Amino acid sequence: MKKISRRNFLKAAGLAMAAVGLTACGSSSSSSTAASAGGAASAAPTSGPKMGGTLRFAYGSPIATPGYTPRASGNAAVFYLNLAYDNLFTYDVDGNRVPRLATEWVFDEAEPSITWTLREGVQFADGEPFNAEAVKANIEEYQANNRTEVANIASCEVIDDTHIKMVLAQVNSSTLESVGFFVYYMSPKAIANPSSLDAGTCGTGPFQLSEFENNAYAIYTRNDNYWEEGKPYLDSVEITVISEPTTMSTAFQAGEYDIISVGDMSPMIKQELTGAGIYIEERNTNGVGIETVGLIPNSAIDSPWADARVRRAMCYAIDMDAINAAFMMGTAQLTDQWAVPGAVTYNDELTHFTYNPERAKELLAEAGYADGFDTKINAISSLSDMMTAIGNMLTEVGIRCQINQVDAATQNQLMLEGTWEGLMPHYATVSPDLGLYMGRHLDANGAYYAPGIQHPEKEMELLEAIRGCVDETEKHELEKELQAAIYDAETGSCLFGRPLFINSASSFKYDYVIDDFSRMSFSASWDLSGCWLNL
Amino acid sequence: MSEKEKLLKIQDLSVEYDTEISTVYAVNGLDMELGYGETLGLVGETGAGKTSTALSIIQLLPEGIGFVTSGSIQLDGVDMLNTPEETIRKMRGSTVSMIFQDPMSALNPVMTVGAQIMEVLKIHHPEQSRAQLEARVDEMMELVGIPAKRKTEYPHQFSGGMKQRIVIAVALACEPKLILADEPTTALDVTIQAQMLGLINDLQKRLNTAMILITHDLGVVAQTCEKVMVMYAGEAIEYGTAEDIFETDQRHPYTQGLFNAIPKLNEECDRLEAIEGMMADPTQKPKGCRFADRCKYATAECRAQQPMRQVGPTHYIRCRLFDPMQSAR
Amino acid sequence: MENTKKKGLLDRLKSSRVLRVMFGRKIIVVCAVLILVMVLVAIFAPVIAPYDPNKDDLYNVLKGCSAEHWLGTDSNGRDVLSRIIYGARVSFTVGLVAVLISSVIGMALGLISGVAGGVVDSVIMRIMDAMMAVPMLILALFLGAILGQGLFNVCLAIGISMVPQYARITRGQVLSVRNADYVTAGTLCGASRVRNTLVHVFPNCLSANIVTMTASLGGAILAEANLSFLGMGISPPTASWGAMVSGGYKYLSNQPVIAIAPGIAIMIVVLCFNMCGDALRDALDPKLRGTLGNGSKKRRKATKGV
Amino acid sequence: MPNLLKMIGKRIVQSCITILLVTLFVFFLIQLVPGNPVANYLGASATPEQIEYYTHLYGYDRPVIVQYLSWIGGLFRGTMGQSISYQSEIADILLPRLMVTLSMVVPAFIIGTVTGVLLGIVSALNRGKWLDSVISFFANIGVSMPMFWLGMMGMLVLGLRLHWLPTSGYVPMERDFGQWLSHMIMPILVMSLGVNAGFLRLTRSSMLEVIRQDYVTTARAKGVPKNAIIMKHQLRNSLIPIVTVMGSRLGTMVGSTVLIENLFVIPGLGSVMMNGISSRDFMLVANGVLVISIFVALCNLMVDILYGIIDPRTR
Repeated sequence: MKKISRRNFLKAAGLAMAAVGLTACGSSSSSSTAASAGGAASAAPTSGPKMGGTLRFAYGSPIATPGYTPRASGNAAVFYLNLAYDNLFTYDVDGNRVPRLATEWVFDEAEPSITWTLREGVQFADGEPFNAEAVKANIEEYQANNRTEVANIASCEVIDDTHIKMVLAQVNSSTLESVGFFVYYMSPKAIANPSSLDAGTCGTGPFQLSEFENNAYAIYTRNDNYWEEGKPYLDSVEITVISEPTTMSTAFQAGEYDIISVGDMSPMIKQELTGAGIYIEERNTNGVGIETVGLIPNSAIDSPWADARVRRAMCYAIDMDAINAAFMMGTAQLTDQWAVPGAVTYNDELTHFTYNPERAKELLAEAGYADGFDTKINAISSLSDMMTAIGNMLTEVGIRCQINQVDAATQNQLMLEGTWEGLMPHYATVSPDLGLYMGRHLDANGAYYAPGIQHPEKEMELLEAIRGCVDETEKHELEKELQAAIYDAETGSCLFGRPLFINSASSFKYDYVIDDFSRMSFSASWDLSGCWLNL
Repeated sequence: MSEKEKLLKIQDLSVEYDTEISTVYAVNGLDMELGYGETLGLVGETGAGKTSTALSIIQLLPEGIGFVTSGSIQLDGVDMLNTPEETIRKMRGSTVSMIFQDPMSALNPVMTVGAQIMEVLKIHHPEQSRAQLEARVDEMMELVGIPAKRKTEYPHQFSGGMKQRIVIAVALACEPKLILADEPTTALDVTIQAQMLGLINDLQKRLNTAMILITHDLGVVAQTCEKVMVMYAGEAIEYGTAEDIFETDQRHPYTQGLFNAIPKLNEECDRLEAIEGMMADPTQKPKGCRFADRCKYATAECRAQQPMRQVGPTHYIRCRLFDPMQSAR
Repeated sequence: MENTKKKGLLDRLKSSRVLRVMFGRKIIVVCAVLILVMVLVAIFAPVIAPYDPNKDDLYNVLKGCSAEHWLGTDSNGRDVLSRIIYGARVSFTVGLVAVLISSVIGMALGLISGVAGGVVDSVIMRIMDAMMAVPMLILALFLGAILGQGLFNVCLAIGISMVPQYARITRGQVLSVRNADYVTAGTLCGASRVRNTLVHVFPNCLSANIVTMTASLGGAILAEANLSFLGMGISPPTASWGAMVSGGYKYLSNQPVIAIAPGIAIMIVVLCFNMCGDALRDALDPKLRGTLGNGSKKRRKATKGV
Repeated sequence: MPNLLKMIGKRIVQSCITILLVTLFVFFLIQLVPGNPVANYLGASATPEQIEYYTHLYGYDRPVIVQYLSWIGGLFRGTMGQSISYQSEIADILLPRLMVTLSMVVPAFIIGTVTGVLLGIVSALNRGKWLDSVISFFANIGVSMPMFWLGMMGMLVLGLRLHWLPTSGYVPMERDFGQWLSHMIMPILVMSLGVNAGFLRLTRSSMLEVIRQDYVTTARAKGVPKNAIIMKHQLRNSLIPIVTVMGSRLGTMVGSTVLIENLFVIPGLGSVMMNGISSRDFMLVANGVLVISIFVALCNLMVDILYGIIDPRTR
């Protein structure tokens, strides 16, 4: 899972999908609004779905291996994988688990194990049956590829065709999601012959890959073996990879695509598309699998940033309203902790940070930096304008920032090794399971940023407690406690610096594209099985 | 001689060059006459206006830069300055042709030599068949002493002397009435020079072609020319038959200077006598004798315009030292 | 002749054929004046620019052209005109420094190669060949990735990628003068090889290199823009024209002026450098002498003449 | 002719040495680029074990010289190695993309060269007149614009405002030729403009230089008509310096595809190189540079042959 939910390299990768939500209209609750869809789009068509047609889809992120799923990584992959493959369960718009290839599952804390009941009558695209043996083969394939999602599975026991038990190495409340959501099942025949998956797919999804040019385009055609009756409606889907949002929006407006989806679309473009009136923005508001962008100081190396007061000073010095107004047309949803406001893990009782440069100066003086200090902001080019503005704000209070523009790969290297100097953009998946998502960053052994921050005892103890806790309510309380320990404006350790805003991935489509957004959930990826063209 | 018999008649010719930064007065009020079959040596140092004179005769002054600003040129009865370009073009190569100084660059490097001879024939004898023309090419090549089978070769495959032979073949192919030979031997080494002059002279006699031989080498002139004109800074300063120039004690001080600069084997001489000073600034309009600045006989009188004075029956000098009356021998 | 010695430097420059030829053409004068104006603008940017180029105004972003902001404001609410004015500094710096780096290294390598000959020559020239086999932009991209961002690093990346052309030109010139009489004469007089190279050979390589330098000023400015477009340019917030164009690309459909204006600035500067470079080449090239007659003045004579 | 063959042989040997040097150069230089291909591929959440596993899988843990030798060895066995970011054999990635790039570069080059040479001739023949000034002015502007900026302006005007052409994207020729063409017109025109302006200036100055050559005067002295002088004497000689720079111009064009392909979203060599650099896929980049330098060497070879045909002196 680590792989999947982590943003990997380029700008778009992550967010593209992430979140369909939340963004542009600033809907404030994470799970109350129905999934997707601005007005007309969700208005039920008067007649039934029309069969056939080709959907021209411009997508922001490429995938290297659309066929062999254990090698697919990054949020972007979820979009491609959903077209051709299925997972055991998915999340609905409210964040609830919904059966897909599994109809039921039982988590046994005592053993510990998970037992799955599989859907009957499902066939892979090559006609192979989907059964417990197939699941076992896939889990083992993932393990052979060193995937962390399946690392906690000690063994798989096939009970019968439709039942399989996975024995876990240790109790971990996150394993259910890892295995149920992040493993995509390939035909055992294809696994035996992996080269067949180099430029093709063989899964149970609504479409299968028929033509593929890495980082350029992918053409999916209808899977006649698809298990949901009558679906999919489309004959084919042509996906064109366009990583530059301007180019994409330009082409979209010129009518070259029916629907587009990109991670870091500029608010200006969004406003333009929204303003045009003929395009419909799709957004997901369930808050599952979305990402925040923040600014994380390196507190592990000896520098002013090792002092929590300095980190808090930084949080006070940033005027997020101004940033929002300038860079997101005031439409971004803001947050100040590891959650979307309103989410079950969001702690509304802690002291929030406000824009207060005087307080920032006081804190700096307390920490012994009354005259300020020099530091850096490492930014990739897509964020450099915003980082420049933030740098100016920090410089105002005495944290004199120099912008160090690095490319994505260098940034990746820096966060992996924890050797960045000063501040760096921080991408955090803020799905509710803090043990899983924050753990990756907070755990001293966590891969992401972990070597660059301190690991205070209090936070570490809370993290362990959350991981071992299976009771949902109790877990949420612990999670809120952890939020306060880190994000409280008076006492917090501010290990992750300042979360700035929730990333605003967006899709826009023409009104003739109609979809029920089947499986619209994590990272805004739905499978297009319910999509049709009202032409 | 009556007007009719003259092949070339130049009167009061002036040529100017406009460059980016100044105007150069290359030829100033030049008069010249040449009969059919005659050979004239045009002598002078670099920049004296010899080449400009030749180029204005064939009307090939550099376009947009060199202009004839006054005078007239009659060639074979045609007024070269007031005749349509097309007519003049047809005269080039057939009535008048030119041999350039540097055979290395005078031939198109990407055409075979045969084709280059053929080209001039084809233009002026379009009525002839290909075979006839080919035969003529062969003939011309043999005439200048190159085996005809080498006509398919390119210029770079020939030595300098051979190239000049080809240039001569091109110039003579249509048997023109006048050849303008612009220092045809300067770029060649001495042994070949003599050969080449012999060849030109020989062919010229055979075809009864008139020639203007431009050179700064008095020896060459003595060898080949019947008439000599010495030019200095755009003006003719001395004009006469070869004997007038070579076998006389009446010489323009400049001409005398030229002679003094030739080493003589029979005289003890430590050092050659060079002409002091530099040539007059060509960007200034002439006033008076242009040689005055360098002339040891110069007086204030020399600053006035000097006319050509006849000092012998066929001998003219532009210098106040010579009294025209006195010369009537 | 003697008079020239008494004339001041300015007079000699005026009488210098090269300059007179160059500035004999009005368009070149215009270009030179434009360059001069831009250089002055760059130097006096703090005086001229209406605003601080790096001053944010986050509540006033992406405004179109107005009386306060002639070219509008950018994504951070900064004044586009002021940034263009300051951007001239970056462009000229990159142009000059990159050209200086490339010409110094290139000429040194060319001299060594040409004078030393033999193995040294082969090694240097093979390396230059290898560098030339990789398109300049890709080479610069490569070097940019290694060196990282920042003004000097960008200059260095561009400079190094342009080294081979100078090395080749210089070597060619060295070879053509190496055996000239005056060089041989120097050797015969007992001048050391180094001295001989510097005193006799080197000056003869200069004119060809100066032409290349003038021409590649524009090239270096374009290269900086290209690198910026590919995200390997100068770090923000420094105003650079290339970065402004690529930053403005995001707003192409609504506020095209943000991308158009710096692009035009690049075009004008590069155009001026190219024109002057061409004119300088023509003026220095003895083979081209006389082809650029200002015929217009004397057209009347032409009619009479022909 | 045997001379020509000999010269070609010599050139091939020289090119091979150059290409070998390029590979050496690139391979070792690229190690200096900060960043790690495996970490990039796996994303920052990778565990040290995963990184180790993939580093070993791709052989990045071997000494650089061993990696280099095994790469070169692989080339002789017909494999370019595995791309980590594309997860496939590199030849399978690069060759189709090279074709895409060539389908853009070659027409652009031909259009640019032909129009450039023609306009250069027109300009030279009218030198000093208004037509010359107009042509020269536009040629100078053409070489002074940043290519990507020109592309943007094209997108803005032809795509966004006038809707005459698609703004970006690529459709394979074999799928739909009309679509391919409509997507390629703008990139091809933008690329050809740079070449066009360059060749125009070169042709003009080359023509002007040839005009003053003695052999042209000789031809005029022969009475050759003006048009024949232009066609038979001037043009062919003027072409010599033009042919000389063709190879390097083509190389420069291939380089500038990095810009154009990124701007217009064309899956060619330039965009794959850019992806390779940004994902630190060193093997991909090294092979990309190799392909480009081989292409450039081939172009230069063709130029040499063409040169031999046009200029008999080199035969």
